[in-house]
Amino acid sequence: MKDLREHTRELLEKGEIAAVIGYRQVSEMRTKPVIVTDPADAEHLVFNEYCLNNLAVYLTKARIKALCRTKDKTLKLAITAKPCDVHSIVALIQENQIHRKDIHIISFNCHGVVKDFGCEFNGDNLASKCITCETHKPLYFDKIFGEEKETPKASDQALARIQELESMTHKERFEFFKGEFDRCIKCYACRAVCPLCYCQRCITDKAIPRWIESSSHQRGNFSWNIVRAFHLSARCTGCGECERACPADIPLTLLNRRMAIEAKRSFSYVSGRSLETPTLVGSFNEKDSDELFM
Amino acid sequence: MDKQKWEPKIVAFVCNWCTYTGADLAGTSRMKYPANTKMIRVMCSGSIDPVFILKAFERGADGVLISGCHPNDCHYNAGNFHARRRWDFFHELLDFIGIEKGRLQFSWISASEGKKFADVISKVTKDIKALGPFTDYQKMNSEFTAFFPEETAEDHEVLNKVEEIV
Amino acid sequence: MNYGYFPGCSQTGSAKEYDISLRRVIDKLGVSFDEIEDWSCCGATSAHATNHKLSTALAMRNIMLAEQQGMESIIAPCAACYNRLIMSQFEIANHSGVKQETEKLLSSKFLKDIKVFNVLELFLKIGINKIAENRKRELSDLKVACYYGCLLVRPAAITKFDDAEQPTSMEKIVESTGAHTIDWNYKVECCGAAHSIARRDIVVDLSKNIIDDARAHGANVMAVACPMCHTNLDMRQRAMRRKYPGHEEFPVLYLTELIGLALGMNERELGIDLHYIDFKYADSALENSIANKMG
Amino acid sequence: MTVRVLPGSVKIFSGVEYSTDYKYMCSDPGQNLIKEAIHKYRLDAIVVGSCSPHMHERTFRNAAVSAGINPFMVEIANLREHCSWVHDDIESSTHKAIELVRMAIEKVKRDKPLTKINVPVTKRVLVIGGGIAGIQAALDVANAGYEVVLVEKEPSIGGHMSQLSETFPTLDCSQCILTPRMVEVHQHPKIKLLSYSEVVKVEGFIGNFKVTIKKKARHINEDLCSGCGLCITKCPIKKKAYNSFEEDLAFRSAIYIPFPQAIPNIPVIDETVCTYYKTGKCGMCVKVCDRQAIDFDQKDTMLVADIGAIIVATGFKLYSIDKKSADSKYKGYGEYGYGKYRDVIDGLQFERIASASGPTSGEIKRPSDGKEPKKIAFIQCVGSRDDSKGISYCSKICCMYTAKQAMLYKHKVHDGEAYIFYMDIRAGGKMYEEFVRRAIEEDDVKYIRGRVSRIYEKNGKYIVKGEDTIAGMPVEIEADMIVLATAMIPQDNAADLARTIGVPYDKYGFYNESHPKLKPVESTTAGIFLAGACQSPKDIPESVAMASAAACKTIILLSSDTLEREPVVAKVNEDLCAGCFYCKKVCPFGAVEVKDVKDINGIVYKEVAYINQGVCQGCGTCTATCLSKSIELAGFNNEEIFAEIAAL
Repeated sequence: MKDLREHTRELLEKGEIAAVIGYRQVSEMRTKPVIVTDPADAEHLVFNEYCLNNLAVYLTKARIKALCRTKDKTLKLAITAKPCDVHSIVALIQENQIHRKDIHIISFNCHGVVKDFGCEFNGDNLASKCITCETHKPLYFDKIFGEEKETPKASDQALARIQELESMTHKERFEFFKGEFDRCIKCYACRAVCPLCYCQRCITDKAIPRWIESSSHQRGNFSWNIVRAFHLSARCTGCGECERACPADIPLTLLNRRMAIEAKRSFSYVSGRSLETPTLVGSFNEKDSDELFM
Repeated sequence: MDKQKWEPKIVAFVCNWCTYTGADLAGTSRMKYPANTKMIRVMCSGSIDPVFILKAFERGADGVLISGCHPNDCHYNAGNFHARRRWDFFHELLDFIGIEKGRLQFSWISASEGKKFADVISKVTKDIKALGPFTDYQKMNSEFTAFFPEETAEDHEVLNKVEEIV
Repeated sequence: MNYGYFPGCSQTGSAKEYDISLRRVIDKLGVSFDEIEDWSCCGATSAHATNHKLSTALAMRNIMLAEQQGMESIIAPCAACYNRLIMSQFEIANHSGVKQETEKLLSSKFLKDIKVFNVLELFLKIGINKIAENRKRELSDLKVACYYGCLLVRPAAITKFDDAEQPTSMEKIVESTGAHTIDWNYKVECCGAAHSIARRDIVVDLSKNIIDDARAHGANVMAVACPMCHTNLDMRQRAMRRKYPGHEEFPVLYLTELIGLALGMNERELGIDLHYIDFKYADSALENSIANKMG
Repeated sequence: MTVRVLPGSVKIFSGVEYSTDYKYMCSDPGQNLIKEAIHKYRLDAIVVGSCSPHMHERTFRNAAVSAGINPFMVEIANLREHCSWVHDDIESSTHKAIELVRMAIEKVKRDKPLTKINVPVTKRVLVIGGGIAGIQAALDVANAGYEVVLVEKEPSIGGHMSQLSETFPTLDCSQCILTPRMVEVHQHPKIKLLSYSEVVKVEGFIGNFKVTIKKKARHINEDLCSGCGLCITKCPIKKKAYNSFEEDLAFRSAIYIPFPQAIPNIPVIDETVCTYYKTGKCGMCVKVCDRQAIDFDQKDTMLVADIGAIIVATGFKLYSIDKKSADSKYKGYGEYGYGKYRDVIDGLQFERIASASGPTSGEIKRPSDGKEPKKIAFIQCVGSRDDSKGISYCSKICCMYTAKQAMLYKHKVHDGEAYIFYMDIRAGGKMYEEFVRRAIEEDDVKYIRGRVSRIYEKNGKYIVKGEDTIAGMPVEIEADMIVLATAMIPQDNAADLARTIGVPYDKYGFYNESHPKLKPVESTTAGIFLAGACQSPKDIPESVAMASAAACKTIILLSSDTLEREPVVAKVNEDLCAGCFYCKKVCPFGAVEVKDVKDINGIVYKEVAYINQGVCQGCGTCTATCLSKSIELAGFNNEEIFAEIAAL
């Protein structure tokens, strides 16, 4: 913790970075995102099992980008990112939203975070993405802190849920999702927290023509959730922020995870893992399966 | 609606160069196929947005067919390769959400495959008939939702009047 | 590799010596295998000609037994058995519905991929240098015509082993015994196969062509890896002489017998004395020394 | 379907001012009906329910233009090919027709007037491939007064035609008719010949290509070399490399020119066999060259050329049947023993043997022992028309060249016997059938209809086992030499080159024409034309005709200073573009560029996509990929398609 604070203070003092996007502790088992621009504020920065937010979402915000632009040069932006958040950053770099040279990634050896604020850190309360996590060390970073620790063991209930759904009939699944989507109030919190939902104008806000039925009746909720999941397929890095933010507790990661499984199964692709691999969307292989086509 | 009389409504999004031309050939060769399918011509199968399919379902389509040039035969070299990846995901997604795979079908039909075009349309029509009306989707909202601000429900009803004229 | 041995009908009768020599040779090379328990007909000949389902089910039954007995691969020395087994596997994998149907007939499911080896594949897998290392005799005075026949390498798309028209794998194995091989023309021509019984006249002509070409290219012995080929080429030589009085006897050996000779075994041990055409090779001095040792 | 109810039915749709029917709307009176209605009812958009837009869209658009309406405000409802001709039931087809018209009405209501796009044209043509097709195309274009860059990957131009002995059906000497053309190319002031060079990159678009060409190192300074050939005669390496021009029937030295009439007449050093590159010693060629033209250190160089149009004439190669290629995409024909028996040769090898400049000086001799074959067998369709082992298509020229080769053989070996195994004789062409008849009747070539199952050697002869399907009998022929008419397939790197230059190709690797009947020399990429056997198997007259046609199309293109293009192109809404550049990734034509958006201080605050309208071909793949729907394809924009869906 001391290292992290010293490191960022030094960077801010030297004037190499415009700001640090980080976490600050607000109570014992709760943190919140903070943007530090004053070196003196670096002492608030923390990193622990309660740093739930994926801060990559802030990298594309216009107001934060504006902090970096000065008359004569562009300053870097520092971000504290869990190894899984680095996947989002990789995806953002691949999608040209930020340039690698413009950011300073401070990452950590991570052994998981809790599923929600206020929970004790143990196997029962592990966030579901941490259960299957294979990157306890960040794939890309400029500075790394923290020691390697064992992740508590837990069972992959999300996958079990997907398998359970897949064994149902279409009708049953349709009814299941109808029930889940029924609670959607179109607040778009899922969109707001998603690092990859950086569009200046979301497709759902496009009114002429009306792409997605904007009222929150059943069919409108279907179209929004289908399109959201589709737009994130092969892009979503699985941070799970959408589901955490959803006030109606819609299991959005089920859809995201199912699409990620498809990307892995049919194209051996996992999003946000490598800056060198071309993105799955936007590339093709002549030998891709032709099974779908008559 | 009388189940006996129910005829499926099918939309085909087809590329200008291969499938549309293949359909022209089916016509020139006087091949017969059911009249349930209406075609929307686009330049390339790569330009078909999955939302089009949802919109078609909203407007009462019981099934959708997407068709373009065979791989390596694309007028634009690679449009269909991109389309193939896109549809793979969208199809899996619809399936997972509970929409039968048969509602959305895909084919490659070249400009010279008039016979194949007729066969595919017949097959899709048969499949959709077997699946029955797609009321699951349509019934979720009984209200008319306009695509454009000036569009009204009455505009849409005009077709029923035409039926009477015919 | 856990081998299962599928002898097939010929190995227990007309090709007994093939069975004997194979077992002896493999043993000498330090490879162990278990005979598939309760094996049955491979589905060749009549089943394959009259009832397709039955022939596939018969073949798959043996593969299923191997799977259930914990074997990972099967040695099928008879080329016809080998061909039926891999053809059935191919149909199961590639033709829709065949798998389900066959599973239903056998009331069991195929779970694993069992690899079927013919003898050529087997020796290549064991390693030809192993034969060379264990060689007791140099068969350098033998000029061998390697005869493949039809079933070992065809259909090429399914056997996926050697060139279907110009195969060379048997030559590699034979050369490891110290014998010479000859380049000749009839190595994949038809011997007459199952016509042996019904249309002997055809078989006599076809098989004689093969023997004549081998002889014309300087061979003094022929190597085969199929009981049917051996029957036609060995047993029918008497009929050849009746039809073509000038016909001279020409020895035809199983590949395994040839290897067995190189590994130091004698004709009796290998069953060569069961052939219609005599072949005496074993060096009596060496034989004596072996006998002394054993004595 | 009942046409007469249509005008009344569609009249009730909102926005329809006038509707009528006429039997021949595309005729002059029909078009006049449209024009009159436009004037009378002050119409601003037209829907025509007629045949396919591929037939008469242009006709109706022109009619609209002459009445003062933008041509893109015309939509066609395809009521013939897609409705009346394919549905028997009157009621349902009439209903469908009304719906199709309604969809077109809804679309046309959202259509926007568009204007054609003008792009400038660079008046220089790139011809890829220096065989007869490339030579012909280059000469035609150059003679029209335009500059030509001719790129040939081999050290000399001439292609396969330079290897041939005599040509069918006239039996005139191939070299004699080709060589003057090669010289003309060399001397033409408008043609820049780049031999031993390859195209490595093509950027840009019709009228404005930027082409990168790799000039491979010959290790000879071309400006200094006089072509005297002394280096070649003195080269101590004589028998280490097969002469590929002689189809491996002879050897060549390490420094060589492919054949005596080569253009340019400048040698190449083969690094793989040259002693200097192995040991650093020798240098015999340097010693004998009094012009100091040998340059061992020469490196490959890259040239960039601005090009307006490209003619692709990369030709073919013969199906490889030797053991080397047995595990390649095309399986070998082991039963014919090619590569095993030296006297089993392919068609091009026979051409070299029959050629007066070939390894046997034109005398028919067996490669194995140099004896004159008294009995020769030709086998047609080796690889061709063979779904199980080879390729499905007919190579087209083999019937003719086999007849020619049999005839040449008979002319040179008077007491010889020639047999031809064939499947069918396909001799369509001027004087072709007569030529084959001449082979049969005058030269007594024996044609056997049937396939050959196996060839093997016996006592220095080759036994050809086959079937005579007319007699219904197996046949066996004892021949001294066998010629296999192997299939024509695309060049080895055809698919790679297609991807480099951006033309589609079929499953075999032949390049696709834009329309099989009406646009046979245009590729589907604007500004790129095809000539010769790279498109499909062809003989010389066809290749030359196609080359001249491609040249003509190119000349038409270059004859104007700017190009008019259909305005069906994509456009980005820069305010909304989030700059993810998925559009750039999916664009098959590289039409998407990165554009900086600057704030008031001139600082770049975002990058957006910009579509170069000259490059964009209008496929719309970007529009579907764009997540925020910030790209629209003019003529097929999302509003228009939504309107069609709405009208379902």
